[in-house]
Amino acid sequence: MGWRWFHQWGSPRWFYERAGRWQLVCGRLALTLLITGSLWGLAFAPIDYQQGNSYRIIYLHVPVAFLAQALYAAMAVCAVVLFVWKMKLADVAMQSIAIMGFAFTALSLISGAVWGKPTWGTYWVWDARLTSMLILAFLYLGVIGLRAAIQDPDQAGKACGILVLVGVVNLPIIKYSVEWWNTLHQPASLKLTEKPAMPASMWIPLLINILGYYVAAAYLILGSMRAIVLERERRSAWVRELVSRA
Amino acid sequence: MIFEPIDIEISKLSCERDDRLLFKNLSMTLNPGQILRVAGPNGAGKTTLLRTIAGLFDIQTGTIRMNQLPLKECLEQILYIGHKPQVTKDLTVLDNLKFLTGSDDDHLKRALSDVGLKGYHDSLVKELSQGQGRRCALARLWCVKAPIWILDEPYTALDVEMVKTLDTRITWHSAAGGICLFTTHQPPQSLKYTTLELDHVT
Amino acid sequence: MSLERRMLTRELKLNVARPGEIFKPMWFLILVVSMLPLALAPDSDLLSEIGSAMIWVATLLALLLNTEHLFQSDFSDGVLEQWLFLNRPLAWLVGLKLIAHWLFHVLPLILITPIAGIMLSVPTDVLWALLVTLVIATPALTCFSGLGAALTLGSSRSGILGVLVMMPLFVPIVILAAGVLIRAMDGSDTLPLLALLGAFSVVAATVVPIAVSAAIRLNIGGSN
Amino acid sequence: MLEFQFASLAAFFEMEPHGVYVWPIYGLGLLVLGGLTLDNVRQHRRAVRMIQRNLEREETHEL
Repeated sequence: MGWRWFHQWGSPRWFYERAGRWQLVCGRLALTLLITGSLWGLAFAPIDYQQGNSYRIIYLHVPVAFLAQALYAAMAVCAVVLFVWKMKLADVAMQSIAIMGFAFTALSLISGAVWGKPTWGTYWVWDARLTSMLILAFLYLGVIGLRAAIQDPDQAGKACGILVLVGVVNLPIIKYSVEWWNTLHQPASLKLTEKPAMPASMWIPLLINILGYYVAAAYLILGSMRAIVLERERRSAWVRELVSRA
Repeated sequence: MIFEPIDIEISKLSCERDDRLLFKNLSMTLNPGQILRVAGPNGAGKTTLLRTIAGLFDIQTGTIRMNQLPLKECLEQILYIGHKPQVTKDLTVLDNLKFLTGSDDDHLKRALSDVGLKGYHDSLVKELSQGQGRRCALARLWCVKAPIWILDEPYTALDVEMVKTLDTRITWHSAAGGICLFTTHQPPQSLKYTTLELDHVT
Repeated sequence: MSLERRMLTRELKLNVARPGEIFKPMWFLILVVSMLPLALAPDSDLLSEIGSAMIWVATLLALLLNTEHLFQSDFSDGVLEQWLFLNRPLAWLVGLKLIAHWLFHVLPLILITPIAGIMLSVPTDVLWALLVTLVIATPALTCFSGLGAALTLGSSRSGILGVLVMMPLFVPIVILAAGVLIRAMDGSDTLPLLALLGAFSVVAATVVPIAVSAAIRLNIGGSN
Repeated sequence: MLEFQFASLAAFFEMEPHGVYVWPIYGLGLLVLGGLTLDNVRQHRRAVRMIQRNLEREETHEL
């Protein structure tokens, strides 16, 4: 019964048309959430009595760091879908996610470093979480670089898929080894399983922003996927028709 | 030596490469003893077709079966010789063949004298001329027991005499019940074969 | 002669024919190690403290440079595609190739690390620990860098991309090896960490060849 | 709960003493999100233009 739904995802045309609408919804939602969350976090959330105003960076840093890690997992899911069901759209998603993932990883590294300066007095320490984030950035870069080096898009997609799968198996090992190597970082400020220690006026905007960045990532990924689908399907009849109508 | 009867059944094979449709709904059956020349202009997909039948390219749509079995299970029945040299320059002629065929020295030396490389078994491949290197690669036809031969441009860089020797070898192979697929731009004179024109497939 | 023996004999003969491929990484290792005192200071206390870590990193780099073109010549000669007709799983053949590579290229590299150790006045017991970690960890390193080599096989302008792509995956191995060296320096028990490293190598050696074979098949399917 | 935490708008932008750290990061965040959005639009437009050019070329070819 689910097969028709599944086959639709295999159709680039179906995706291209729907994704345009989803993108619109995601874009508006993300804009609303991010403006609300960021303004709230910057202007209305109470000041942290230990860190002062510099803590307001978490309203960007924490969501972006979450995303950076989640996107790698998403990429691995795409790789599995690509290999098991040979769905070309999964490869397109992998290509988009790699770029977005790297952008968010870099953003989380930079925001973390800048937050570190007033908080710990240094931009960079070799602690576990910073280090594993840096390695995550290298993993994303590898996927992007590998795709750029191989001309044929199908082949590049499969090669990246292999790399992503090997990477995702290694990711927990890397994380544990880096943690074992160094555990100086303060414990996570927001855990999904337990009630955060922050007052509600602090964590509600954070939650809004986390949601906002996730939706923004969806918006960006859909947009980039649409462009890639159009380029890859340039010879197909539906793309020609679509372009000549425009 | 007579081969067990083997046939290749190709049905509805289509292939697209770099956005170009190379062949579409190609169906044919190759029977024991058949010699098939795949012909067509440059870029018609001759190499792609041969490599697909050899299992080197994934089948995009359609099926290929050998004796009713899927292609992947029958790869050891195939001898494929492509454009690339298929020999390692830094090894001797004999070592190259020994690795690829697993035959013993006497057998290989006999094969080498059949292709006119008698006494060359100890030479490194890089010391040979281009034509001799090609002969070395083709020497596998004289010592492998695979019933299906897939030869991409086997006549390139061969002199008249070697062309004749190769024709004879292919004829024997066919007489023993083997199948041979090949491509060439110089149609061999002394060989009876059927032709598949790739441009007329669609 | 069995295919496995044929494969290993072929590798042996190839390496005899190209001895430079074995010596270049050794040369590189010794060069890097001799650059360190020049860049730092000829102070032997300082050198002996960081020497073992330095040798480890230098060996890692030498190994990577050496493994980068593991399949390249067989691929461009068209010998690699003949592997598919050899009546054995491709992953098994890849595993044999990796074993041969480790025996003929990596092991000689490890065997000259004592010379590097003497140059950097590394204490003898640390040197032993260094040798043991290298022997235990290099199979995993070889497998991963082999994967990098296989993934970038089809692209002509890949450069050292294969190395760059695989580098993050080396992190756990480097960390564990560093742990062994630190413990060896204080004289505490290194066995648990060595066992962990060994487990890593065993798992890598069984799983990675499958990924390598997928990458090779992919590149054969893409070349004309 | 929703109480403006700063004495004045100027103090908000000043964000004593960490404004120099906080504001550039939010600026960078905006730049990244905006840049990626623009890049998507640009890439999409480029794809459309390329396909249009191909179509035109084919038409002239047929004539």
